[in-house]
Amino acid sequence: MFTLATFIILAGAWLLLSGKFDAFHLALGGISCLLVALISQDLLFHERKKGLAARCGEAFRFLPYSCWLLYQIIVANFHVIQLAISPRLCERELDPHIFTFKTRLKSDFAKFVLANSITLTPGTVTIRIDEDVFHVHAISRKAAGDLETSETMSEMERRVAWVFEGRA
Amino acid sequence: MKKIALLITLAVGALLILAAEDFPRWGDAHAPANDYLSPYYIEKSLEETAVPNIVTAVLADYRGYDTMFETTVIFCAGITVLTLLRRTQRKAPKAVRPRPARQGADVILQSASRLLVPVMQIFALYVLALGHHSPGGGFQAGVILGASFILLALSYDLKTMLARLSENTLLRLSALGVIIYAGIGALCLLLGDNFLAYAALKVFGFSEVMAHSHGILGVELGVAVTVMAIMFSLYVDLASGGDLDEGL
Amino acid sequence: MHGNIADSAMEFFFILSGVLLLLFMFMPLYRAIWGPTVIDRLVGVNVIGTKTTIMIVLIGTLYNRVDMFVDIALTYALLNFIASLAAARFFQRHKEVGLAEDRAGGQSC
Amino acid sequence: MLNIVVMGLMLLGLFFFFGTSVGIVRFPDFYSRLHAAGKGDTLSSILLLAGLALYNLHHLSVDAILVSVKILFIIVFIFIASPTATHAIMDAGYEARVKHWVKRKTPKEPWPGEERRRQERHP
Repeated sequence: MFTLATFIILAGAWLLLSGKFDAFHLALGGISCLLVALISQDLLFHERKKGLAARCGEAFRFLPYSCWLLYQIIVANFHVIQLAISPRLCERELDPHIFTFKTRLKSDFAKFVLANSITLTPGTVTIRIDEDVFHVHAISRKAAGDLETSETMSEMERRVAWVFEGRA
Repeated sequence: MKKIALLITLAVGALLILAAEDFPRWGDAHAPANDYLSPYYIEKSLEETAVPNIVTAVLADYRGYDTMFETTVIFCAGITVLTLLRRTQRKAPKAVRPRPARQGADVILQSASRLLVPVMQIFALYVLALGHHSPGGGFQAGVILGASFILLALSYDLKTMLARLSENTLLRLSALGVIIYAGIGALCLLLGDNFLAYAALKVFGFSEVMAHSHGILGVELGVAVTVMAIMFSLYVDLASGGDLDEGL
Repeated sequence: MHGNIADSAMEFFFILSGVLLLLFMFMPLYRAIWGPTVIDRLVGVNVIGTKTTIMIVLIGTLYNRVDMFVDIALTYALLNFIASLAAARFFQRHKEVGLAEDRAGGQSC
Repeated sequence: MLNIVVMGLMLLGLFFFFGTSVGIVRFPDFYSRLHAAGKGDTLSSILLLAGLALYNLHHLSVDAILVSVKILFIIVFIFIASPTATHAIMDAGYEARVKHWVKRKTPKEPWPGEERRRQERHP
């Protein structure tokens, strides 16, 4: 089942990559996809508990999330450039510190998305994940925002939880 | 003994330098290779092998012997490194280094590699299969395939990766690649033509030109398998210091 | 005629942005060469590697052979990523390598 | 029209890359340099490649679309790989106990460590 899904995804990737639609190359693609789907079937879909339908839902909910993320990335870049170019701001705002927070996300993939989102958004970079404790380096007090302060879940974590666990 | 070896080395070196005198000047536009060989390849390779990428055609068809022994050299070099580096129980145990604490515990790396590795492998096979049309071929595909396994071994620990692809399998694969290459050559010999003369493969129902094309593809597959297996086993041995116990 | 002018303008623009990209790459190169610790060098090299991917696509656009160069760029991006990871893991394991300057600090944070 | 969009995207990408580079050179310690590298590198690569992918579509054909899709592959790859590499490098530094730069609470307090003394020379 999951192997079949892997095969279909890989076949899509092959078609987009190769751009040759004659029988010979399609057959080669079929063989290649089958081979890869067999040797790495447990990679693309690691957690077997969730069904395929739930994953499609995740993919759909990921789209608005990625738009929001893109906006955050742009804000982050302006922030970095401000800090880099203006010396006074650098002097005043720069106050790096490392803090930890505990996440409520369960699955590894959701943690991965949250970690990379933290890295891409203003002023914070994920250093590591220990079980469910995130170690985050923040460049200034302001930038850490509600990741550091909030008691329950920060805004970003709520959004990631909405994407992967379906709760608001 | 050492002096004799040095003398032999010096003598051979001197001979090589003497022989190099007879080479055409570097960059000479009218060297025999530039006057006769290159125009021939450029004009004829497409109609003789149905391979638009001249590099691939020259590499695997006109100079098939060369590439076969290149593959063999890779195989031999890999085996040599393995025999030099590999520690077994009988050899002296190495000084115990503290085990890297973060090994196999990095959720971010694991999730990223789970996403990327299947697509990387598909891309490697694409590079292999479309080596006829775009830059690519056996060596490149082997490197990308090997790199995808290295990525897995980096993000999980070495033992998990070796459970998927054991050392014995790797050694067998590396030999298999050379056998595929030489086997295609020998098949041509059996079918009554010269060694690695792909035209003989037309008995399988291809035209002569397509026989060249498919022969090249088969040969590239052999190269890719060998390069992949040797590259990954080199990584495994170098990263673990030879005992395959723990990686980077 | 108009198309030609636009094309040559774009070509000029691409060459210009390639040159700018190259110039900006010298700043990470400074980090890669004079970076006080090994890991600083790694940061510089990683950034240069990512930008080299873009340079390859840019050169492909200039030569009108993007279809070829894009494969090379993808391969380069993959290998650069894995190289960065491997180097990072290596220094994680060999903590003592090249971090002498920070040990001289002596104080814990 | 298309050309203007392409130029805009690429100039924006170059601008962000410039900011990244300046940040990498000027920030005080390795952690904050990685802030610049992780964010700026990702966005500037995405913008530059998006510009090139769009320009590639100006002779519209199936082949051109496929090539643009391949550039899109590179974009997605960088989007996943760049933060991951940032994280890996930072984790290595954290594991090796590279100290992070801290703000002086009072101006007279000495900078601890070699790296910070260097920063004091070039604030």
